[in-house]
Amino acid sequence: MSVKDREVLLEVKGLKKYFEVGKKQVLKAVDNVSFEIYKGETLGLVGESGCGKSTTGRTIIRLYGATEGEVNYEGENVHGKKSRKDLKKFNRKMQMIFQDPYASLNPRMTVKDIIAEGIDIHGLAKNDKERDARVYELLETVGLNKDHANRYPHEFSGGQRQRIGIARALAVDPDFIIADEPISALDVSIQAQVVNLMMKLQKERGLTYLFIAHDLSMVKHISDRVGVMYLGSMVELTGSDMLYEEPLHPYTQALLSAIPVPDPEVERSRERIILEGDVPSPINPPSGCRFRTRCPHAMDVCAAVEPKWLEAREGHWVACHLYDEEAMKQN
Amino acid sequence: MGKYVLKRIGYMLLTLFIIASVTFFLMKLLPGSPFNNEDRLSDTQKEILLDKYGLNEPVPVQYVKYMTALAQGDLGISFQFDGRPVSTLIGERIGASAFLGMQSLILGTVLGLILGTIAAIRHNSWVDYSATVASVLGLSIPSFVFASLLQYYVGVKLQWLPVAFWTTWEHTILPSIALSLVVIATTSRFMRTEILEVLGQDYIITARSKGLSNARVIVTHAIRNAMIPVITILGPLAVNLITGTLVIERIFSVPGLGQQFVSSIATNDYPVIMGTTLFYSTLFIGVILLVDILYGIIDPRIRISGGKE
Amino acid sequence: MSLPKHEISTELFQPAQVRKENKEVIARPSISFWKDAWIRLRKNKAAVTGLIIIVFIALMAFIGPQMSKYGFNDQDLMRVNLPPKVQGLENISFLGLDGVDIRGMDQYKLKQQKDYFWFGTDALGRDQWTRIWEGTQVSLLIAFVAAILDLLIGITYGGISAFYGGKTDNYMQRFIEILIGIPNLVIIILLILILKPGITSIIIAMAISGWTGMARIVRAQILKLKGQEFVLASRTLGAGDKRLVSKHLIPNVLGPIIITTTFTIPTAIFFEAFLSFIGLGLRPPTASLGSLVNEGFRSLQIFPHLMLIPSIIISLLMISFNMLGDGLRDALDPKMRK
Amino acid sequence: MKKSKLTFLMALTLIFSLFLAACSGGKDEAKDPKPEGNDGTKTEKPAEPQVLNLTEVAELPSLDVSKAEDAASFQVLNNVMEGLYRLDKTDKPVPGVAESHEVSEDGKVYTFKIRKDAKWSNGDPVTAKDFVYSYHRTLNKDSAGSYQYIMGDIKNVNKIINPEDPMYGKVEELGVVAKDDHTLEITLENAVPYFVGLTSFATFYPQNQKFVESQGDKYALEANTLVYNGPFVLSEWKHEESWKMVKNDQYWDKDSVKLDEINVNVVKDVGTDLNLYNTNQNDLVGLSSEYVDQYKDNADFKTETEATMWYLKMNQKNPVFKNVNVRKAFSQAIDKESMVKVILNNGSVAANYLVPANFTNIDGEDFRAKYKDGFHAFDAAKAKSDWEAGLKELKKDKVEVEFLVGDTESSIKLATYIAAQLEKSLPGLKVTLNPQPFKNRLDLENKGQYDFELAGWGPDYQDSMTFLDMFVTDGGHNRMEYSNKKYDDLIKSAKTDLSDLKKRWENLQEAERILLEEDAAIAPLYQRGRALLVKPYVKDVFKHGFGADYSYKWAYIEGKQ
Amino acid sequence: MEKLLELKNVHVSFNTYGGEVKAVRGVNLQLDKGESLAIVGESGSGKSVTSKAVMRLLPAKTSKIKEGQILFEGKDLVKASNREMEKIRGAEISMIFQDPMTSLNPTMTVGKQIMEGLRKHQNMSKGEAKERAINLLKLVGIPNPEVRVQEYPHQFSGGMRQRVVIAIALACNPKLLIADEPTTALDVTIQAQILDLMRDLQEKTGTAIILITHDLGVVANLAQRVAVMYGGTIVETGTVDEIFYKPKHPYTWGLLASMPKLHAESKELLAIPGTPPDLLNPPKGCPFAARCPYAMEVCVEHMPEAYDVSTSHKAACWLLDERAPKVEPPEEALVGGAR
Repeated sequence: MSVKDREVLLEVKGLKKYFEVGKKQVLKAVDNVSFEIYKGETLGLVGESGCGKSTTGRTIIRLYGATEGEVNYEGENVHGKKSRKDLKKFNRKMQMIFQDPYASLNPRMTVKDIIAEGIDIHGLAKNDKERDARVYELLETVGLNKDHANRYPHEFSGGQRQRIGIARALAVDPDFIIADEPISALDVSIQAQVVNLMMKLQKERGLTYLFIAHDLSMVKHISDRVGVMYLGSMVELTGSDMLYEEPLHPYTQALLSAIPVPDPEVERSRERIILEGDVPSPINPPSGCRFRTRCPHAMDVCAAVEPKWLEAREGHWVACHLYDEEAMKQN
Repeated sequence: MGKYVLKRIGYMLLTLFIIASVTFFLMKLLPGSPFNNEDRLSDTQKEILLDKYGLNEPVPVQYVKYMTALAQGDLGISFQFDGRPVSTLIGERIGASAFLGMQSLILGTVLGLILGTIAAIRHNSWVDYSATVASVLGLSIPSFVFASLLQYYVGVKLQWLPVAFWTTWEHTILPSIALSLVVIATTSRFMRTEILEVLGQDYIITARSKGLSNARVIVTHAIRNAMIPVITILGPLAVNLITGTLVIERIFSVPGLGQQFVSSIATNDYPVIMGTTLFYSTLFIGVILLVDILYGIIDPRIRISGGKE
Repeated sequence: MSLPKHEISTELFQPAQVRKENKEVIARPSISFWKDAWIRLRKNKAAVTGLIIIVFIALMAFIGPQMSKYGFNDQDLMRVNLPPKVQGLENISFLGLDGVDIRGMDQYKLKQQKDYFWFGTDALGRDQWTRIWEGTQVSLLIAFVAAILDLLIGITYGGISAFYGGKTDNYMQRFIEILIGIPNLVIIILLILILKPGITSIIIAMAISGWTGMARIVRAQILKLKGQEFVLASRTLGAGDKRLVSKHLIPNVLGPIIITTTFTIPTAIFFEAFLSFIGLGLRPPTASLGSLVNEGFRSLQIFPHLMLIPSIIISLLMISFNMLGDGLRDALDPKMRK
Repeated sequence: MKKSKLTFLMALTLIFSLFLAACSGGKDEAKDPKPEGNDGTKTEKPAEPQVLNLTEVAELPSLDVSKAEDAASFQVLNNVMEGLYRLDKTDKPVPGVAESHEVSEDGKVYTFKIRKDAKWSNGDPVTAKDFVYSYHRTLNKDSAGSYQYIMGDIKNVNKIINPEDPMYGKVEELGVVAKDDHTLEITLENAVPYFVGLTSFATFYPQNQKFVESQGDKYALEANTLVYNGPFVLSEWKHEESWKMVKNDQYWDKDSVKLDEINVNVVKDVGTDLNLYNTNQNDLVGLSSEYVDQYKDNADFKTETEATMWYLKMNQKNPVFKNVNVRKAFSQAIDKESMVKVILNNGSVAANYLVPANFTNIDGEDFRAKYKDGFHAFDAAKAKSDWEAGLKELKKDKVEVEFLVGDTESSIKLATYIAAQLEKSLPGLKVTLNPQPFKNRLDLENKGQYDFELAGWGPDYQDSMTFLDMFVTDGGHNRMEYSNKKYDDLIKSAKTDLSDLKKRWENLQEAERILLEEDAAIAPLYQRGRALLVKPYVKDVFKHGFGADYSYKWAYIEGKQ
Repeated sequence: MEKLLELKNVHVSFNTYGGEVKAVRGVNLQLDKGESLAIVGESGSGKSVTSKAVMRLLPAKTSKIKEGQILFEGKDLVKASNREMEKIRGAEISMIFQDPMTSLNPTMTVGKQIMEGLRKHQNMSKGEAKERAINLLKLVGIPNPEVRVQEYPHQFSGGMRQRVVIAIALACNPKLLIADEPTTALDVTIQAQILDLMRDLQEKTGTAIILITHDLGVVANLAQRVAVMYGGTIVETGTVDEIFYKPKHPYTWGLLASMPKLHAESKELLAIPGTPPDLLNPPKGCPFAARCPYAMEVCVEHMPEAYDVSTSHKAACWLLDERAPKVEPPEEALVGGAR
């Protein structure tokens, strides 16, 4: 599948997001990340907790101001000074689904009001009747019904809440949805419901997703392409099958081998790459390649030079000295 | 940690400066004259006195002078007790107040912690309910009423303990009990909530799963962890005790700072009012700082990483 | 419940008609947060008792004075210091409502009084029934107004501080720290000295020093809420500040605010009593529960009714508010929700 | 259990008091009080410990004779110091440091003979120079003792303390001269009849120059930075807590002094004071009105009448009180008899006059003899008619006034009663109470910022003038814009013309009549009484009408055990 | 094999303000010495409650084991006194919890927390216990154990803490280790480390393990036998191969079908519609009936009993009754390697 010909919807260029966590201490949550998302595709973003994948999502949608870099949506920078009207325009095109089905719905509002919030803000309904009609329609869309409209979030199960969250995002008819770990807090049987729903909606409405998760198997299932993040930077980005079949970055390899597979025989015979130690703190990340402290292939050059973000194979980007001939020579 | 403390001390000085300024100007707004014997003073004598205390100068000049003196640790001279420096007065009185406050704090905290723990362990039993009612009662009986009743029954009727005065340790018992009532009530309520909270924590289940007995789990795991947040209320409590002693001091004739503060208010003794206010504030901020530091020492999570922020 | 397999008829082994909607049916009835909290509160006996007592006392504060023909400042030196005497209960001597004082003398006979004074009379011959309920009125007024002022200032201050965050928050917090650095009692005493003693001054003084607690709670809550996903969600939908505050933040801090308030009110009642004791209370003949306790306090050993009755009312109020507060905390605290 | 506890505590107290006694040693205390009293009232040696336990409501502000200004300090000074004369049981001056005095014919020059055995507690003799030094020190420019004015009868005093006068600060011009060590000559401005009595007042006590100067700033701040010449010495002074007086071995009349020790503890709360009394830790306790009911049947209960008068001061700055009918109405509207009986209940006497009984002239005639019952007694009907007349003149039918009162429990209670009485008798009147702490009340009064006030005055010296000269036009204590030329003239002549004391006496009586009957400038209420409990074993504690409250010089304990 | 633990018809209820929640409704289970059993189920299925019931660690005030027996080496733990339970906990049976961040006392050194159990059960002296603690830390792969034994939990990372928790659990060589979602809170790479460690340790010590999890991957990795729980009941038990390759219960099918397969081509996931039953009012029939695509009238009315599929394999489903129509599992539920 050639992705080159497809239309770029969103372009992230050299995005950085630093947080000040104390005097002169900076947490580099996202450090120089670049990628593109094509119209109609699902880009998965995986990594362990603290790798900056959620921050990336939130920065794209302007919940956080970017420290540096650009986020261009249909060629227009999302960040920088914007009028309220411009912002509202983005708010309609770009929406988000959140992780925690308990915290993402206001416990003091009815489901109807929660879903209708976008309708209210953007004035999408002429009167209450129309508003109700839209809400019921959205409820149907996500597999609930209008009996649920006047209930409060705490009466719903996790999966139902997550669907309400999706309905809320859909209320403004967005083109692009950032799904920030939408299934991590759900039970297995429910995860499939949500993922199926999202895939169905994508098909029906031509949505574009940025799907953030730490569960590589689910990401692989839903995504066209997958980016792997480690400690604030992107280490590998390619088509999801390619990533599984031929992971280039040692971290991706380890990640893939670490995932337990629900197949006893496979598990019995499988050789694992077990990574030593833990993820270092993003406040003082290791010099050079950030993965070098846990990397089985670490070389001298890894400590000295930050690996370049290069296209090692066609459509297969990686940031590792192993695939950088120049760096290998230096070593 | 050191840096953090220094920073806090810096804030403390700034706060004190502002408090000093505010009290100074508040003092200028106070009604009444500072003279002890207004009735019998001639106008000329008043002039002389005003001159003597520098009250004839324009307020900004007085302010600058007061603050300059303050910076050198000079709190001025009392109007009421002619010739006595305010710092000496405070110095003489604080001993009793501090002793009383500390003794009540220790007594109250210990009893409160025990009571709170028992109430929490017997959660929702009659023990818990009666402890709750007792502690709310403790908070709802005005301390002067309680103190008077104690004095009357224990001191006069039973004659177990001295009625008043501040001479031997025996004399300190009744006022301490009277004063510790609020501490017991506050800490026991707080402790109860904290213990209940802690008992719901995972590490308590871990401890149980090791086969430790209930008592042991509570003593070695629950109490210590529950006490850490209790420390935060000890600061304000301690200061409340020292300022709150005034009623108790009055009833038990304790020669303390609270009594003096009240009498300085009654006699418009501005330097003493200001000095005492400042002293109280310093104490207050100091104690809060101390508690924060203590908190850091007791809670290993803060001790190691140095500073909460 | 489960029958032996063979006893189950074969007809039952047919595919069941399961309607699709049924799969999403929620069995429990729909209840809003507040209704749910109310149900929880109602189950808490202590809290309900507290609520009933508070309502009763508040009602009596208004009805009580109407029940007596004497005004709260109607003096008569012919009937001073009468102990309580209640029709019907006068023959049950241990209740102490028989008009006999602690020295065993029937003061009503002695002073030739035919009227019954349910709460007795004071040193100026005033009807304590009227005075105590009017005093309750004043105490409740002070407490409620002080609490409302606390609430308004605290919410505004804490809200602004937390909502805007950053430098604003930093400066506002420094200011609060300074304010907290001055002992409460000292501020109140100084303020009451400057303002004239009276209801207004007490309220102002209490409000000036009391709002910081509320502000801190509101700030902490809003800071916590600000990062909650539902607030973020609203922001991604393009909600403005006004909407965030009114739809998301305020309704969600209401719980802690109500809880704090139920604890503020008794503190205020109590503080007013304390001020009365150190002589910074109200202007007589206006009375509050605190000043009544204080007046009666001196003659505790001889006319105990003068102090005991208002003390009991204060204590009842304190306990009731505390029980109600505890109950509300259980009912409103999301941690307690299942 | 109870008993053993008690014994234990008693033992503890005993040990402790022994310890205290040991600490305060140093001075050679008379272990065996000398038996012979020479006043004839008592000749046997008291067999029991002569210790008197007392309480005081506040710390002593100052024991410096030149600065002392409050009752507690005067009380201590009266017992540890002595002036030329001191007051006896009936407030008659009896010789103190002076053994006798002579008065010149014009009554202006007093020559006092200082007794040779008068000594300071450090052994120095008390000389005439000590008096001169003390007076100079008091009147010095830098000194601003509030009782300077009480020396005003002495020649040049008023000039010396007036900065506008050329003589300002020149204490050497003072009419007090030490003729020799034992002769003191005092020249007066006017021949006032009460001067000898005045020398018993604390401000007139001597001071030991050498000692004062040796102590510098510390003088009179601690028990050991003061030197004494009275019946007792201050042996211990724990600030805000207690002080202790022990018999002065150097005192010239030590044989009359029977008490070995007087312990005074600071107790601010009356309830506590009573509890102490009930546990025998205090031998005398003053009862505030709240406690009178409880103790009036007690065997120890006593009342005393003081010379202090209480009255309503009506500020004529307020047009309402400018009206004489209104003032008269106020004067007659209050049932004072019930008030003293039911509310005060402590020996206070309802008064329709300003000068209390027992102010006698040279011939022993009582000031009250002429107008025994005073003026404008309680008469509700009359009050109402005067009130209506007043309102008519004011063209009002409703009046609201503020009532300035002290903030103590008792004065608030009293004021509440007065206000209710006024409102009851005078229809259309609304009274708002304004309770203020003592100093604020005086400040408001001083600035004329009040409508009417509950005020009191205690005499400074034994002459009705101490009451009457307050209300002259622009007088220092008028502060209510009262002015009556006739009154002013009468007072002025009584002050300056002392040639005919009988006439002066009548003038003063007339002045009081004008003030009260004609002008109803103030509305007298009552002469203050004091209810107290005194242990029956406390004997001969003398109560004084002015100056210090009590003398302990002659007191003793009998029958305690 | 010798029987270590046997649960017979265990019922556990919770009292909430809404009423009685029947969290566990008649669970039968058994475990042999040295065996590892996984209990799989969604949240609320009663798997954690079951395990806590074995340890008798359920809150005494709000919960109750209403009926049934829990036989540990023949002794009924339901009837055991608190004293007896204290002797068993930590020594015979120990437990690991889900969240390593909260399951250690933050104000006590790691060493002390390990030593507590040792001193209680094995009467060790302080020195001995400390030495053993260091050895245990070494055993669970914590570098520098001599130093780290003195440190506080917050000085450890999540993975390291879970190792400490395991060390505590293994301190007294228990016969049974209950691991309640031991890896759920951990990142994938750390999870792999812990799973590795647990397998290693089991081989070394021979301890029986009850693994509670919702992650079928973890089950495949670690368990020998599997029990699938749903709505407070066990719907299917069997060896790991039987459950993964020959599942009989529609819920198990659904569970397997809703997992994406990392190896295989992307197919659509087969989701189980609806939500688990509310145990405040549990259905009187099969708890899964409401969501089951093959539900029959009997399923709604009657709770199915367990049918023996093989000696080791049981499933509680009416479909196994001879009167029921024959149903094949959906294609998506077939785990790749088997066919």
